[in-house]
Amino acid sequence: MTANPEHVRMAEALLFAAKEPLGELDIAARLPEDADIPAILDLLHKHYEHKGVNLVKLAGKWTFLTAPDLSWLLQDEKENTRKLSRAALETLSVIAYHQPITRSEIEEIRGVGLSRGVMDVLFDAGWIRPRGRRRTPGRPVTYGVTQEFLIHFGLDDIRDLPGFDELKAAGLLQTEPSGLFDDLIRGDDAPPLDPEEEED
Amino acid sequence: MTANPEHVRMAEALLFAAKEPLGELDIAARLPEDADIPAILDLLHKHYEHKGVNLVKLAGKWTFLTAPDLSWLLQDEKENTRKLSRAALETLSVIAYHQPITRSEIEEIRGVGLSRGVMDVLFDAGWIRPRGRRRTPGRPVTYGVTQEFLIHFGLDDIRDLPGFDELKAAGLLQTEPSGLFDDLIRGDDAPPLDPEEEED
Amino acid sequence: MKDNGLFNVSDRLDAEEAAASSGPGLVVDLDGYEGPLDVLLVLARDQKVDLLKISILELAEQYLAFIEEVQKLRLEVAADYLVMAAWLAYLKSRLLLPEEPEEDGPSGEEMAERLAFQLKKLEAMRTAAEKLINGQVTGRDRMRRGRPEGVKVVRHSRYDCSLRELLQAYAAHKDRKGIKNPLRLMRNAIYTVEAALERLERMLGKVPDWVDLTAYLPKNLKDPFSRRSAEASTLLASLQMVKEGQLEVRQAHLFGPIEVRARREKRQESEDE
Repeated sequence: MTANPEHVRMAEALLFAAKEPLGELDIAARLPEDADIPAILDLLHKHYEHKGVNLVKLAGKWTFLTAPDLSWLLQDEKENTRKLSRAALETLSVIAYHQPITRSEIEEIRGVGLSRGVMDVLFDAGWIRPRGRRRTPGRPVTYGVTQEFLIHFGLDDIRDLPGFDELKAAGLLQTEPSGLFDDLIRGDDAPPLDPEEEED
Repeated sequence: MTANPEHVRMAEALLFAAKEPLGELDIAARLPEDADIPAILDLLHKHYEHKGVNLVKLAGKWTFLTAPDLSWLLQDEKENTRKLSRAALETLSVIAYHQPITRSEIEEIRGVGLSRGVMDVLFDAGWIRPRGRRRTPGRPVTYGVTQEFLIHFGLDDIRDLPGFDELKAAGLLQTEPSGLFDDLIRGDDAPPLDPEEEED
Repeated sequence: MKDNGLFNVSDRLDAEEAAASSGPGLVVDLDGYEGPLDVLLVLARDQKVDLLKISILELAEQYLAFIEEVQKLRLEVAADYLVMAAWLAYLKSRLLLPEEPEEDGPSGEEMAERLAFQLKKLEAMRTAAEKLINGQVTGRDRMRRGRPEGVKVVRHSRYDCSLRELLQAYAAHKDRKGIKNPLRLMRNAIYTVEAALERLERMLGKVPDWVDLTAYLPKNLKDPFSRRSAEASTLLASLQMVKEGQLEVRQAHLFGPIEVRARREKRQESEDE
């Protein structure tokens, strides 16, 4: 550990003033060449570990955030913010779990048409972005979530989204999924399902 | 000094998260009743004194700002502030040092009429505000500077203006008209003005 | 009046000083000045003494010469410059002539002092403005936090939504829609009909007689969901193979075990393939 205290001060100021989380390369680019970035970040991380703000790594980048146990302090004046509509919330979750996904795939999954406003709201919130195009007829645009999405929801990686079983275990699913094979297994007289129907 | 470490963490989180400087009352309102706010602030102030980020008192309120010696490092984070014209900057200084001051007193000190645009720019920036009316014929409006002015220019109090005490001691901050060109312009003695101001 | 940049104040003053020191006769463009007091201040600086000690007489002469020069060049001179010229000419005469004791108003000396004081005040404000703008400006010299969470309003989330809400929305939606739209994340757990078919075809040749269908299930399925999926897919695969004439299937009694075996005539063929 050879973190020069002056370099630590610089990194601290940079991370504090930055409008976005900073990657180690971003910090290295602004500090003197001989600065030992990992040692500096390690030191800062440890230093702020038990403070009111912590230095945390989000989406592979570093930023100061209020200590999670103190977030309630900042909450009671959040009422100015708007709630997402149910449609927007559901669309956002579908995109997060299925990205990259096209508009028509979202509609297919949700079983309803997507009104223009819903995507606008999600774009406005800075949570979704166009990712590319499907190599299918019409080359439809695919969508995915943004880094801001990860930061907002405190995820380091999209793969950190809980899987289905975890959702169930966390009580987020009130009922068991209506089983795919229940009929088949319980009763012989049930009509066999066409497997192609389930695989979208 | 009886600053509870948990209270210190809470104040630290609040001050980091706040978008505007926080007054001691603002902080007290969110901390447990038994929190010793001055002791907490004193402790935080000392703790951050030599760091990349300092706890600073602006306009009587507290905020974290990057250390002044590191400004060279943070060129990219500079906020885009509108450049003030020389006339606007000079007018702003005259108002700050002489407040409360009327429009015609500003003109007298600067020796030139005040174009409408100048005051507009200062109002727009949120740096000046009407303070009241003079108890003189015509009851002219007086102007003063705002809290945002103090915050923007890094001042805790109006007395922290550069050279304020010396200028005041030298009598250079009086707003009484010099009566200089009266003989020529008005030809007769102007009625003696009562400099006392009436706060609306 | 010209609007010079906020940070150019000192440049501007330097330029004025340079111009002023090269003699008033050369500085004839009034556009650069903010009124007669501004001209006087620039001229006064030429004397390089404390403004309270300058020679107002000299200053008055300089100003009058300056205005005369401007007029010679037929440049338009605003009225206030001329008023100042008239006033200075008057002051000059008061200063030069012996004071008459019975005269009203302030003496020439007093007027000169007041003028010097007013110049001093203006200069003080110019210096102050410069110091103010060269001080520690918040957002320029000292930065605020770049991403404040906000105690009042949360800037980074104009739309408020917690992870829990997001997950709940997904789970609820999933629940509502049932299995018609399987989750992609479930697919790993699903034992597909294709996989069951492949496994059944591969293993069939190795077992000569009736065998419980469950024997063909993969052995490594711990998760009950995956196991049920495998059971169903294997049954579907067996029915498919019956349809293709590769397999025979029987069930001795209701809810009894389902047994399968390869059709004898087909066994040979499938081995050849």
